[in-house]
Amino acid sequence: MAETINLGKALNHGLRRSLENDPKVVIMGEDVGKLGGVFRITDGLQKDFGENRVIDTPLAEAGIIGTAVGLAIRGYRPVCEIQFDGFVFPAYNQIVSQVAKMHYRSKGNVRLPIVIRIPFGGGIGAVEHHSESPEAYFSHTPGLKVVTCSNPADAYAMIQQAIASDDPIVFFEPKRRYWEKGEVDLDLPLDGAYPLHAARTARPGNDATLLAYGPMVKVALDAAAAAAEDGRDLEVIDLRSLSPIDYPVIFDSVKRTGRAIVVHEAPGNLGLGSEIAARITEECFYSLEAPVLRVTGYDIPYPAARAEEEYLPDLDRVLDAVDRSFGW
Amino acid sequence: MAETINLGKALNHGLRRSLENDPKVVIMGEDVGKLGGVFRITDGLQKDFGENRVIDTPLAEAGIIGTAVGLAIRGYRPVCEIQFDGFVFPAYNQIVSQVAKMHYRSKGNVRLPIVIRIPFGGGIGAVEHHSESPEAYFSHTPGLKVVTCSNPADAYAMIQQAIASDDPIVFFEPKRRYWEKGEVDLDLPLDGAYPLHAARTARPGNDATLLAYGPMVKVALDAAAAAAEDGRDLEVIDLRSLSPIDYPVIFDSVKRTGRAIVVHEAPGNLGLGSEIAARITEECFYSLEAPVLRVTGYDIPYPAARAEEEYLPDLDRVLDAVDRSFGW
Amino acid sequence: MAKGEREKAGNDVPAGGFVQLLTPDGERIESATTADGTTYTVDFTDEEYRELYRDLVTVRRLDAEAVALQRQGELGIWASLLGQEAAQVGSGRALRSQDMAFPTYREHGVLYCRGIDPIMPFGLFRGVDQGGWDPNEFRFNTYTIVIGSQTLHATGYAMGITMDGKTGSADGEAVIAYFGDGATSQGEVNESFVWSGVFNAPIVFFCQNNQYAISEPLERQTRVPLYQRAAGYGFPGVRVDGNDVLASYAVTKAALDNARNGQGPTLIEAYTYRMGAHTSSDDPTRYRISSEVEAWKAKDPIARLKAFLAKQKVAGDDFFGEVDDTAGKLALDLRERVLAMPDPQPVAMFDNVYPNDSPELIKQRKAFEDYQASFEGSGH
Amino acid sequence: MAKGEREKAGNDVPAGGFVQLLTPDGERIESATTADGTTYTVDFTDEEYRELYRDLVTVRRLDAEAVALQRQGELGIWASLLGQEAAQVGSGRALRSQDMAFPTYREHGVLYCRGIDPIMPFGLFRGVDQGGWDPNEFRFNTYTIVIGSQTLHATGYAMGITMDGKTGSADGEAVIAYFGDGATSQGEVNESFVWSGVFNAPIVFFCQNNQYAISEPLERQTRVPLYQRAAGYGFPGVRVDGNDVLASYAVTKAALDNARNGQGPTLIEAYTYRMGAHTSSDDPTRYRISSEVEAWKAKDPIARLKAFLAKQKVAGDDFFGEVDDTAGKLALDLRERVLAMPDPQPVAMFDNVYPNDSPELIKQRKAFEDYQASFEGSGH
Ligand SMILES: Cc1ncc(C[n+]2csc(CCOP(=O)(O)OP(=O)(O)O)c2C)c(N)n1
Ligand SMILES: Cc1ncc(C[n+]2csc(CCOP(=O)(O)OP(=O)(O)O)c2C)c(N)n1
Ligand SMILES: [Mg+2]
Ligand SMILES: [Mg+2]
Repeated sequence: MAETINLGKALNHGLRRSLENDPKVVIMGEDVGKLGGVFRITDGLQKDFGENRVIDTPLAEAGIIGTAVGLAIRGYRPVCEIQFDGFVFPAYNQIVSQVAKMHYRSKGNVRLPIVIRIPFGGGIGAVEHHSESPEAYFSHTPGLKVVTCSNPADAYAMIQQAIASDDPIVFFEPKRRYWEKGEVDLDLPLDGAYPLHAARTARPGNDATLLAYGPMVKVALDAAAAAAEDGRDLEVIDLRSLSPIDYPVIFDSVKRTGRAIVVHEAPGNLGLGSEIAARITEECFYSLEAPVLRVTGYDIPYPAARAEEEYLPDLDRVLDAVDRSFGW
Repeated sequence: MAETINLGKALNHGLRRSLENDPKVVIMGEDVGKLGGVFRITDGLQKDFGENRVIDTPLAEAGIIGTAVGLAIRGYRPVCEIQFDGFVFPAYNQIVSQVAKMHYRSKGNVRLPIVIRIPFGGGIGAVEHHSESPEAYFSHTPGLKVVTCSNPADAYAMIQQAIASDDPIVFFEPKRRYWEKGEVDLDLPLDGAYPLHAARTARPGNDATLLAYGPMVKVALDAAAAAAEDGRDLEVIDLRSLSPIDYPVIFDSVKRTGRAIVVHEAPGNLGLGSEIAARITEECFYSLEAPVLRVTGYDIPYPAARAEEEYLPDLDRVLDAVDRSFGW
Repeated sequence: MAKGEREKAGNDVPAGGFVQLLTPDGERIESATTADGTTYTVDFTDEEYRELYRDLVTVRRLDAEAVALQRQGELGIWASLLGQEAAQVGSGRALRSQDMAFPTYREHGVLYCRGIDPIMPFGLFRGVDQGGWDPNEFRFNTYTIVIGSQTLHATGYAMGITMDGKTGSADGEAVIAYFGDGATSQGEVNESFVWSGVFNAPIVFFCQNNQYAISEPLERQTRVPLYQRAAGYGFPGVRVDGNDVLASYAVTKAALDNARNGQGPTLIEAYTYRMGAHTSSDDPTRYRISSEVEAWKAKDPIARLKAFLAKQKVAGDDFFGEVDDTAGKLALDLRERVLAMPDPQPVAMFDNVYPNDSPELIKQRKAFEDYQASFEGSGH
Repeated sequence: MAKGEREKAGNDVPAGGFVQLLTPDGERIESATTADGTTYTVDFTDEEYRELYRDLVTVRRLDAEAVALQRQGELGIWASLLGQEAAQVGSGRALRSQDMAFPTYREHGVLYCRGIDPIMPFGLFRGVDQGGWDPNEFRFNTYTIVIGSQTLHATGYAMGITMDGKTGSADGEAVIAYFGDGATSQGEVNESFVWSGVFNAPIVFFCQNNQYAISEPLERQTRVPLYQRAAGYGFPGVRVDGNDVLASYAVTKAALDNARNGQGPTLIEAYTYRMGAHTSSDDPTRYRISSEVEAWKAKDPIARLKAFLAKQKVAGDDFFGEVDDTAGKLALDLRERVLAMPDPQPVAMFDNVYPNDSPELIKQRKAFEDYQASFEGSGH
């Protein structure tokens, strides 16, 4: 049954199906129960699955992740909601030193099939701590996998795949895209779904490769559409998985196009673009017509809402980078 | 008065001088008082400056950094010791969302001249959490500055400069070099000291550029010495400042040599090498004879002590990368 | 803990009681004595009573204006203090000029009592800045959004007071740290209790238990009254009727005086209710029933003081009318000034990242300016 | 809280008292009743008394062997339990097979009582691995080094017990979380108190207050007894003589039974002393005086049980000698097996990063193997 729903609702459907399919799946977080989460991603789930499956927790992120670890040792599959990107840090110790390391420490004896859902990124006019892009902190951490979705169909499949995976996964949700709609096949069998850790060519092209993820995929696609009017045929790759990154797809593309531009909201310095640029250069050295360019947030704290439009990568900045690449 | 002392003692002297010069400087942390710290870096300081200047704190890293913020608002200059790299994460929330952002948030009204000292890196045969290299987590964070020293003279000057700076600074100490000796001018006036955020050419050379910091500078210098026997003249740059990075020095060098290899212990994926490689490629695109190569820790949790020798970059791995660069 | 001197607790009194000096129907209780033998009272002049009333009305009126501004799209978000005026004005007025306050994002009433221009936090909520001011100038820290973090800052600041030798006398300095019931679950808040106990810090922890953390009722944070948390850290905890401005004042003043005198920390639980939404983004009808809100309306902090003033003939309709008018004018003035707040210059986002700036950032700022300039005249 | 039934506390009793059933000189106290009216006692057969003695001697002997191995360079580090045997054996033996334990890095005695091969943690301390085993097989989690983190894992696990419907009867399951006095300052530990109270989790918090966190004495963590922390979170706290194996057993057993019966959490403070260094890397002479250590020697947990057994003629020199011999043999066997532990294959460091591995890591592993192979035959 294909339905046109928004990304937030797609996540809600995905969570619901995971709760239905596996009695060990539990959702936990602040306000996820009666309220259904501040973004309503868990709307209606506590009502239908009860307080033991959808747990309103005390206001403590370390507690959410730390108890999720214990629940996972007990055999549960916790799906933890962090209310906003900037509020994940009280849990950072548990995530980096426990969630990421317990499988390694225990020689594989302990599996922690924990999903940490984090609405991330800006563009919603919010106050401090509500618009950050902390993905690099997690991608840099061995033992964690990191994914993000850019559209409703992916959101629906990927959240279920993440929950079904035995790896601990940080699942970044592009909060400003929660309300964007797309067609979703709600009957899609998980086996048939596109692999969780595979990148996807969102738009094929031959002249340059745009690499984006989460909220920036739309920006990249818009830029590619605009460039097409100028006769430039840009390929857009939606990374989907931020750790591991699906490099073969990237290298294939860049070897064809000779140019790559990475787009993300996070500060450029040590953002994902830096690793991707370094890897592309290592693997495609003789194919590159220009250095890999990056269009990113600046190396400043996320600014006040009324300045965010200038902070966030947009179509113009992407096209500017494309121009620079061609002009190299 | 020049003395030959080890790096740990140099830090101790530097801290002492800072305590002497400014009554607002306070040292705080676990076991920093009577014990003088588990590495004895604060040895004797509580005895000489009293319990109000050198404070044994409760066992809580968030508490250490959070109260340091309050002390800084009150006009103090706290120097916080985190006992080991892997124990900084309970304080991560305070560091990333408060220490890094309060100056920005307050439009410059609040200065937080806080130094966070972290012994980092491996090579000492320790158990889990005692050998990590978390510098990228901090370098990626706007609002923080990050430095590290590689030798006693730098240790002595840089710790004083960091304390004197109004910027919040994460100061990484190469713990396995604590016992390595070097000559230190204890009378060195701070004004005359090499700038805190400047990189330094540790060994000039023409054929390729090795970029290293902290504990890996010695490895890079050893590699350069070995390469010299094979007729290869390697330049070694000690980065010293990890945020900001002193790029002009790097670019000058790489434009001359055409080859660069970054060496660090932290996992390669999104380690500092990735940003440095990306930047070098952007700035020196037409000078590069080969992609910037990286010799780093693997993308795994720090392994058991008896495997660390194979995990850590060493002379052979650096020379192997040099060979690969020349063979590109 | 006893509710005033009354033998039996009314149904407005929570199990375990609280300190109350003014009942919901405006009856003045002479003094209230807690289980540990501490007696609280206030001794206000008529003028002082009236000024408290003015404060309450004013902060509610300004808050209402902010709610309206938000609804009209002039603020990105607003966290209303509706219902918590007495807790904020009572504690805020108990502060002495040398004391230092660490607020959350909801302490507009305390801010007002500190004599600070009420427009100050509007930069944050309008999105033109992040609310920055000089904490030391106003002795009022910037708003803190990450739940609980400010309690550690407050503790460190209080440690600094001790280190400066500024406690131990009636002129000593003290700190007050504000936080909510939800915040009591955060590790950092509990660490601030640990530290304050160990260092005997001159601090008052002022917890406004407004019964909710967004949608979550108090039971999600604790199964015993919050004020009882303090004993396990070695300092006293006291619960006060947070809708009673007199009791809130008395309890806070006593705790601050203890702190400034070198007697260390106190935890105050101000038992109150968030009458509005958590913030303008919230829809409380999803998680609480209107009868609960109605019940709390009957305990309104302003109505009871008004009833008391009227009964005691301390003030009459003239005064009440004048207060409303003056508050209304203040609110309109505030509105105008909020609307006039200039949008930030985009390039200013590069300012103040570091006290000493950074060459990398200077380069980025320059590139940004060049890029912006490239659009000039292009109609962009 | 009373010390047994004795009217006056001896000078071995901390202010506030503790539950004691066996005095330092081996005098058996029939039962001990705490201030809240709970009475603790034990009813052991002679054989059970003897086996407790054997446990104490054995875990001390194995620990001593580990200390020796470390000194000889065979271990990277060792965290000795010397002095804490009674707290660990008492609580460890109180666990039922279905219960789950979450240790720190020092619970070798508890591990032994769970029937686990004592060699298990040596992988960690020798540096050949990170001490990994299957927590569910042994109902004993891996050692946790980051202070306090395991208390949240234990709480979550205990929540899972409730969700599985495995509480509410005498056969229910319970969790025990171990941690030290220093750990009580960590935010995460206090959060585990919050959660356990709110969810009425079937958990026993077992704090071994060995008076030190490395060099820092208890006063750096609290100014009131630690067991008092519990009340503020809504569950009971009790202090027990941690050098008394009988009392440690009785108090832990009662708390575990309460938990398994659905009565929620308990905090136990086992008042004891770290007789040795913090770890083999530590030099305690820098921060504590020998007279303090001497005073605690007089409260030795093993000597008192031995004195009791001898006085009661439950055991004699034959038995004591046999226990020593058997423990000694176990220790030598342990030593041999530790020395025989193979070093890890370097390439194994790439294993178990993820349950599902990662293509990037597979590539790195391959490159590593190729690189290693390139040295083969090169004499490297
Ligand atoms: C660390 C953190 N987690 C989550 C949030 C999101 N959040 C904002 S306010 C709030 C509830 C706070 O409740 P309480 O402490 O009772 O204060 P109140 O808003 O009721 O005044 C939450 C969960 C946050 N700001 N910080
Ligand atoms: C988060 C963290 N900070 C610091 C350390 C270093 N450290 C190891 S043990 C210890 C003291 C622990 O004291 P306590 O909790 O009393 O346990 P004990 O060692 O006395 O059994 C410290 C500070 C750590 N392991 N984890
Ligand atoms: Mg609240
Ligand atoms: Mg201890």
